[in-house]
Amino acid sequence: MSSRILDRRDFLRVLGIGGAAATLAGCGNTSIESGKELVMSYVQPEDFVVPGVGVYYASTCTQCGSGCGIMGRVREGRILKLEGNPQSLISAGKICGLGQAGVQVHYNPDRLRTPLMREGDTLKPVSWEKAQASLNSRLGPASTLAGNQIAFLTGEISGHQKVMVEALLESFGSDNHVVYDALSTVTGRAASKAVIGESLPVLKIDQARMILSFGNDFLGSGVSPVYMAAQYARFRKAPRGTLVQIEPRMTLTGANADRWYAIKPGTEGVFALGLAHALLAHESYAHSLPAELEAALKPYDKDTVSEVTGVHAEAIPHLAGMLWEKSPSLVLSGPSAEGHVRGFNNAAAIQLLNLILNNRGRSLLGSAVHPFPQLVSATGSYSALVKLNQDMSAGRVQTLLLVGTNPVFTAPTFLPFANNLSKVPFKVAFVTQLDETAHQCDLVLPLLSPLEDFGTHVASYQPSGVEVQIQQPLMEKLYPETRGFGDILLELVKLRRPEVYKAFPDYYSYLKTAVTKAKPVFKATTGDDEFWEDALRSGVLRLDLPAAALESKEGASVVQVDTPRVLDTDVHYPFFFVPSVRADLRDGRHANLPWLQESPDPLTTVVWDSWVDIHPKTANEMQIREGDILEVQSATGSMRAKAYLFPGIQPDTVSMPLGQGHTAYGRYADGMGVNPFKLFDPMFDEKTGELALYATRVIIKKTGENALVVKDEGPTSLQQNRKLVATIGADQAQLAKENAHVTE
Amino acid sequence: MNVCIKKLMVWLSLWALVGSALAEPFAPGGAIGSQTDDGYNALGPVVEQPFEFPHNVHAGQMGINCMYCHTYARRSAVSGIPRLDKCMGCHKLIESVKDKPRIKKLFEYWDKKEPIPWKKVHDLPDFVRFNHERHIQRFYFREKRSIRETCGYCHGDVASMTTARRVKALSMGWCISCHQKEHLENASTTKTSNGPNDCWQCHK
Amino acid sequence: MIHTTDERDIEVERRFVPKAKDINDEIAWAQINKDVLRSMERPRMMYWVIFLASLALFSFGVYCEVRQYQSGLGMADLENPQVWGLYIATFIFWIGMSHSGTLLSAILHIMHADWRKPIYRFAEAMTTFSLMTAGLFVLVHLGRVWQFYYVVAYPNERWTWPNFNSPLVWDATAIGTYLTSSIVFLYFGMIPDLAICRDNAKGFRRKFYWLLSLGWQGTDRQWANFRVTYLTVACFLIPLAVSVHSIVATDFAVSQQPGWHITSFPPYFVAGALYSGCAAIITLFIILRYVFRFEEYMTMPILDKTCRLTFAIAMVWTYLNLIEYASVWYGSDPYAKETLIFRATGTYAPYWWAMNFLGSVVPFALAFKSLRNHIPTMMVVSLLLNLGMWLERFMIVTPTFAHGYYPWTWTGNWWPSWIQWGIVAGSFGWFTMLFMLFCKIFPAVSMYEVKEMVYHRFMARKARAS
Amino acid sequence: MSKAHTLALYSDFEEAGRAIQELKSANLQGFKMDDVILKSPIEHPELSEMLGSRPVYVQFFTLAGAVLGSSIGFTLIASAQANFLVQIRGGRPIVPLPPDLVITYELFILIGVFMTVLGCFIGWKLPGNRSPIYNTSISEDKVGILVKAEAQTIPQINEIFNRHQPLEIIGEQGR
Amino acid sequence: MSLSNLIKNWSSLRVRRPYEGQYKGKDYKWAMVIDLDACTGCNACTTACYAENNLPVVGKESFAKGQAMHWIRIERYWGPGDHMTEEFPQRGAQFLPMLCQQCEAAPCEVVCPVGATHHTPDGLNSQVYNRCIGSRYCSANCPYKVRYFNWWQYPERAWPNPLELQLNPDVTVRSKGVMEKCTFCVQRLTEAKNRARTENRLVADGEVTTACAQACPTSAITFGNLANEKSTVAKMWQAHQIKLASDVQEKDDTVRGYRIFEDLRTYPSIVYLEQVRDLEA
Repeated sequence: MSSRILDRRDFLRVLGIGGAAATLAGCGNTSIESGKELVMSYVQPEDFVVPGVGVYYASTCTQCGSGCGIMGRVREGRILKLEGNPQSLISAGKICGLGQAGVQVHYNPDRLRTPLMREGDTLKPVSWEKAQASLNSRLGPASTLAGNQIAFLTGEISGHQKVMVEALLESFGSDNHVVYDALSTVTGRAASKAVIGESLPVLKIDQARMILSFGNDFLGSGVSPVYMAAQYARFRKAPRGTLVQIEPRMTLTGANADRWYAIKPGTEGVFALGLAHALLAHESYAHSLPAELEAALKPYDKDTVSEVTGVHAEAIPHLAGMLWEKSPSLVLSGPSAEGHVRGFNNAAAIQLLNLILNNRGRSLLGSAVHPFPQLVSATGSYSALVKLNQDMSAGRVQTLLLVGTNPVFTAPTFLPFANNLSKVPFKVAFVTQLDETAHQCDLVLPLLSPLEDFGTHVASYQPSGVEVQIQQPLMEKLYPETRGFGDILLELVKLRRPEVYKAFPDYYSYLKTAVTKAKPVFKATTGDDEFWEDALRSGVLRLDLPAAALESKEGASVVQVDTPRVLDTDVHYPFFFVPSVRADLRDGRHANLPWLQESPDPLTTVVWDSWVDIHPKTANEMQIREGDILEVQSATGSMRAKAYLFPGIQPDTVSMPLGQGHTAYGRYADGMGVNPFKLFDPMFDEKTGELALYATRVIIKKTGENALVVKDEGPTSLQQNRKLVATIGADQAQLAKENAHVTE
Repeated sequence: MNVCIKKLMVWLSLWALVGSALAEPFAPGGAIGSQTDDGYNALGPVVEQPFEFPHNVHAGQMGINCMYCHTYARRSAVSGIPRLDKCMGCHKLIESVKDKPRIKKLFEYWDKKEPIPWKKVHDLPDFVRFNHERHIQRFYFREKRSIRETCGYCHGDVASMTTARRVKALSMGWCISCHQKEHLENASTTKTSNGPNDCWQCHK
Repeated sequence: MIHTTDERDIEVERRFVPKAKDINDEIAWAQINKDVLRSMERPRMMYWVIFLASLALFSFGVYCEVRQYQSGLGMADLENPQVWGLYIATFIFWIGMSHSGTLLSAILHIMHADWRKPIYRFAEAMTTFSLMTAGLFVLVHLGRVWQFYYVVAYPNERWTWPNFNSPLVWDATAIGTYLTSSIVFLYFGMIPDLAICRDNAKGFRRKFYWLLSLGWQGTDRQWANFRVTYLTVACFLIPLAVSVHSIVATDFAVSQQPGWHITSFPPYFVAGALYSGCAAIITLFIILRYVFRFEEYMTMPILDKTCRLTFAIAMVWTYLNLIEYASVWYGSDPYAKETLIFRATGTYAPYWWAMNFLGSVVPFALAFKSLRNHIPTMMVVSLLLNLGMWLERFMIVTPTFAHGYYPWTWTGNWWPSWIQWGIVAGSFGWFTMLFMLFCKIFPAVSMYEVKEMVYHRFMARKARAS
Repeated sequence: MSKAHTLALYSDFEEAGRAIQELKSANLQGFKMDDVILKSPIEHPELSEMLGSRPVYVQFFTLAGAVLGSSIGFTLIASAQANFLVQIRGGRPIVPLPPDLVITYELFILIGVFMTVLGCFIGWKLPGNRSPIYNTSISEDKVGILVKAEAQTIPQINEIFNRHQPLEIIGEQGR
Repeated sequence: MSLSNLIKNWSSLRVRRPYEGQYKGKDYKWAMVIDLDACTGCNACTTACYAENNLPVVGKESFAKGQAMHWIRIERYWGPGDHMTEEFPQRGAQFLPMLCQQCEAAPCEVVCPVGATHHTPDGLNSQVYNRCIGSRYCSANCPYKVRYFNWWQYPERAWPNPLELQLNPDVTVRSKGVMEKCTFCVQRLTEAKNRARTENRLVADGEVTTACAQACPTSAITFGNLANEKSTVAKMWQAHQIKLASDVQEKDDTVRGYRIFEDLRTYPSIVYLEQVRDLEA
């Protein structure tokens, strides 16, 4: 099939545009015509190409790090739609909205089509030769760069792209691969690693009888939402599990909970410890903790905890009772619990509950050891960016390469990243579309879209065994002046290390060689070409490995237990500020996709905009109506957005969604809403040094202006006594019987 | 009284004129008046093609089955213009006609690896989705009618044309006139059925 | 000689209606011709003011429609579920307005109500032109107006037919029938007058009237056929008018939406139609009387009668309106009741209360003779009544969309865009323009019927004197 | 035996009536009551009656139109609904009676009106067949009596007219 | 022709639909089941629909005016009544994927003046764009308000080059002034039926599905052929005791299936399964 791929590219080139012209005419030609339109014809197509019939190709979604297998429907050389790949364990034939919108990355009208080079203040289009020459002169054999003078700033990255990034750095003797993630989960992972023994353990959601989640949005913006959603669907089948969510602002997962509690931001740890204290009252759990820890939990009685957290006091014994009864359970910590100064401790306290409830080995498993550690996804963090920022500020970085990240947009105000970036003499951005960071670079190279490029990926969360996901082009490239990320890096590495890489004419052959070399690991007995073709056809290489055991040295001892203390009220900044992360826009990198902009936020149904969530009770006290433009001011900055009255939020808290507020990210993103990243106060987790995203405090001021909130919801958000969504009690529904009837 | 009738006739013919003028925009693809015994005959315009493909030679003299070249007709909604390498497959080997201007032109396209910009002759409105596969499967494969009859019902006697020309109105009423006929379900039965009468078969 | 029956009639009339005479019965026939023909030549300055103003308004409407046609109905700020907006409301308004023309010309003709004679002609013209205006709204409202002929049932090359189930097709048939019948009725009743015009015109106008008068010479045979035909068409027109507005009512009543699915809608609509039409007749009466110097013919007693008729119909409408509320309130459909409460208390409550006030309270001004005889007051009152009736139609269409079955798509405070208002205003311009043109080209007062009226009174008086 | 016309104009119906009465009783040669035509600015049924029975057939056209309209209307609609492109609408039969009756009703009226007016035009003998003598004052306030008779009888008729103070007597050659 | 047809088939032309057993022995009756307990409100179906059916992105201004074009929309409710009884939505939100219910007695079909929307033999409520004149009566009469009108000439603005290359050639791009709505992805159904007919068989259960059902990460949407009693959808309809042609269902309290606005006698083809909540939590 290797030759076929190339041939396919060939015929695609011939066809690409002709087919499309016919579609749009759907509103033009309304009568019988002869001789007005051209009819498509092929020169030398593959036998399986039949005009008018769609063909599916497997690939991998790169919209987030979940690594879902996808299938693209290709017709007449155009990729039309993405579906989930049933052969992929992660997507299991399903796909989320964000993944669907992958085609709009590819067809985006604001795609960068030629290389850009800085001339004075502006970026001017240049030819590839010129861009390549500039790149070669800086990074070629004649380069004087040495060691960490060259740095590569990436977002989450895995597979052979990661290998190429590191190979390039290595050829300079640099290990300055900075992985930055604005929404990093480092704190939670660290706590999990410490308490449970694995930073990202395998969650057997479908096995749990009860899930207690502290702000973990596993159905929405969490890790691998498509896989989690399928697990959740099974969790809801008989015997139906119970989901309880505790968080300051309702997430999509919270909206699906059987019981939702609003909690004061940052007090999740206190609540968890209170719950631990209550759990220990049961004889079966009585001595599951070290005695001194158990003793330290004494002050965490339900009334104190209730006072600190703002959650009703009876919630704790009630939850404890349920957890005793419904076993195995699963306790999850999430970003809203972790993004605080004592975020690590919050997360650790939450994980402590898993220890008490003895969930390890039942609903919490260790993940398999990956046979190709070099391919494994590199986890991003905020502290990495801080370090890079210091290096840049000190002039230690001479050349910075950027891909898959937009720190100028996501870095908080107090981190003068944009300033320090200008101190780097040579900055190269690899992008499919210009963003705020690329605008500040010296050389911007247009990449092939993920649907035009080859690649391999390893999911950041691998539910069982190990997989390598294969990404292959679903379409001939749209713009001749774009190149694959792997190809560009390979060209550079070839210049530096010709002896190793000269055998590979392009990234494709490199990839093919690398993948086929791994054949023995996957216990394949077929020939190389056949193995490669099979891999492309199924889109995934899979190896079943047993789950590793979960062990941790420190365990419960990590948790610090202080005397519970009611949070101070800040007179200047009376409100807690929690950002909300939308499953589709994430940190803002997808704000350029029109489908996602027009896809209503599931909870508020707002589109194309930013807004301020405020509890109706608070709004009433402050006489705020929906659409009133509020000024949200933190110690760091202030911004304006429309008020949205949202009952799913703790009354002392306001929230704004991340991802909007772009200024240079194409027509669909620019000017839509505001960017709350610029509101964050310099608060850091005391253990990991990560930015505490949920710890900022703000004051709300009315500006006296009012504007229409653009949303799908009408003037009412209630069913008005119509039987639209009926609800039935879990004890009354007979899910098992239903299921039996259908499967019989 | 004769005067009356005469006046009446004048009035009526005047109104008929006005009526037909008004009816013109209502009748794309041929008015109802233009019927012949096999349906609605409405000769389309002559379409200038890149070069004059002789259907009469291929389908007529040689008797090549339509689906030899229009291969997709039996498995896709579109019948498809034959791919260039299909033309070349034969013409590379036919020395006798190699110097003819049309064949030279064919070779030029092949050498450039460019598709020939054929013009559509049977171009239905964009909201109409005619499916070749269904008709070929039904009438050629199942009912075992001859290929010339099957294709020719809509495309006319292509074997007598050089470049194809539209000979049927292809109006909706014409489609329905055939759909409402009773057709044999297959060659070995007397059971009949008619075409679908569901709008969504063709418009969606 | 043969006036004995008339004499008895007059006796009866004198006993019960002893007051002002409808018309000065000493007015000479030649004078009638002269007065009416003069109106077609030299109206007051006001005529041109009104005509130009309505032309300007109409041009603005055309401008709005062109913008909407080019960009799509989004220009009108229509949305899901507010899909109809002012267009359908105003459509019903104009259809309704057409009905009183038929009331005056057909029903009162059959009942031999003499006082209708000087005013029925313009009322009938009003019927025709308001129907044309209503038809315009159907077109303005369509998303693809260039395909409007799909609604018409005619054999075509697509072999398709319209959907005869749809009240809109009933509408199209009914309005088409009504419009053609009205034009026929209007024209037919005008033939003797056109002959008068022909006899008094010169040049191309003579040719024009000659053609239209179809050789009318007032022969006994012509009169006999004319009388029977006119009466028959009038008989046809009465049920037709009732059916037309009932069918318009079924646009709503046959649908399933709360606030529309109401049994009493057809009579309610018919009453509303007569009501707004009568109010419009008062308005036009006052305008024509001034503009064309028709004081001799459009006399105060006739205005008085018209006002009393309007008052009676207003009370019928009020009753049916209350019946609608009551049947919804005591009915078993919670959604319809909810919609009613929404009307009275929701976003559009001010308009709802205004409509009820204007429709049911303001007409009491017509109950006072002193007010009835005060022309400026009547002008204002008649305009207010029509505003009320327009609001009624607005209140039928908009709140049901704003607060229907499906709560998710309720609208908070939907308001039409200026394009819609422009087109609505333009429709008033179009109507007034056509109407004014008509009055200029055709006799707005039926000369031969006024002659009949004068003749009968004169003869009766003579008989009494002898 | 050539026929000629004469028209007498009177200022009111009473005089005209007396003139007709006398014409009727005069029993002249070469003249029939059927050839007397009354022309008036308004209708005067009593006077017309004196001219004898002149039946009006419009009603029959009306009846025919109404019957035709309703029967053809229903048949056309129902058979249009029953054509090959059967348009199924959920919740209704393919040929639903209430809607069809509504449209039938409208067609009944439409064709009825048209036929009535057509009947009237036929009664007027349109187009053409206009009487040769006319005076514009008839449309104003005069009553005219037009008589068609043998040319030699015309003076006698005019004599009768003259007895009743006609305003004017107009012959075919003008006054 | 038509007249003889009328006389010959009078009794069948007078049959009122729907009736019990209407699809017995028929090849297809497409239907759907949406499990509201599985639906998480993630909007994947909405985006899938945009991709499959050439739905235009209308932009912020048009969306603000209520001119959005989502054939399937996810509604989020905070409670059943007309006011919130609790301070917080303690039981989470109620998400409702609302799309055309493909009613058997669809209010929209009856009122369309030109017959642009009618019932197909497969039990779908069709919408023929090229027949539509844009009277919007169908939308006015739709109790679910799931019909969407092309208020603007979207082809001119919704797909700037090269976004138009993504358009599905099997689905007409709608111009201004026509109504559109969910079609149950009829282009997929036609393709599957076409394939099956060529192979002389019926479409198998699971062979074809709608874009929303295919995307749904929790498989909350089940699509299939109700005329085939062995299909998953038919079994689910049976399990939830829903009869297509009745407006009052006789069923057990524990059964979750219901159809929205059943009392309006629209006979929808979509059965929703009640949301389950652990009320003891």
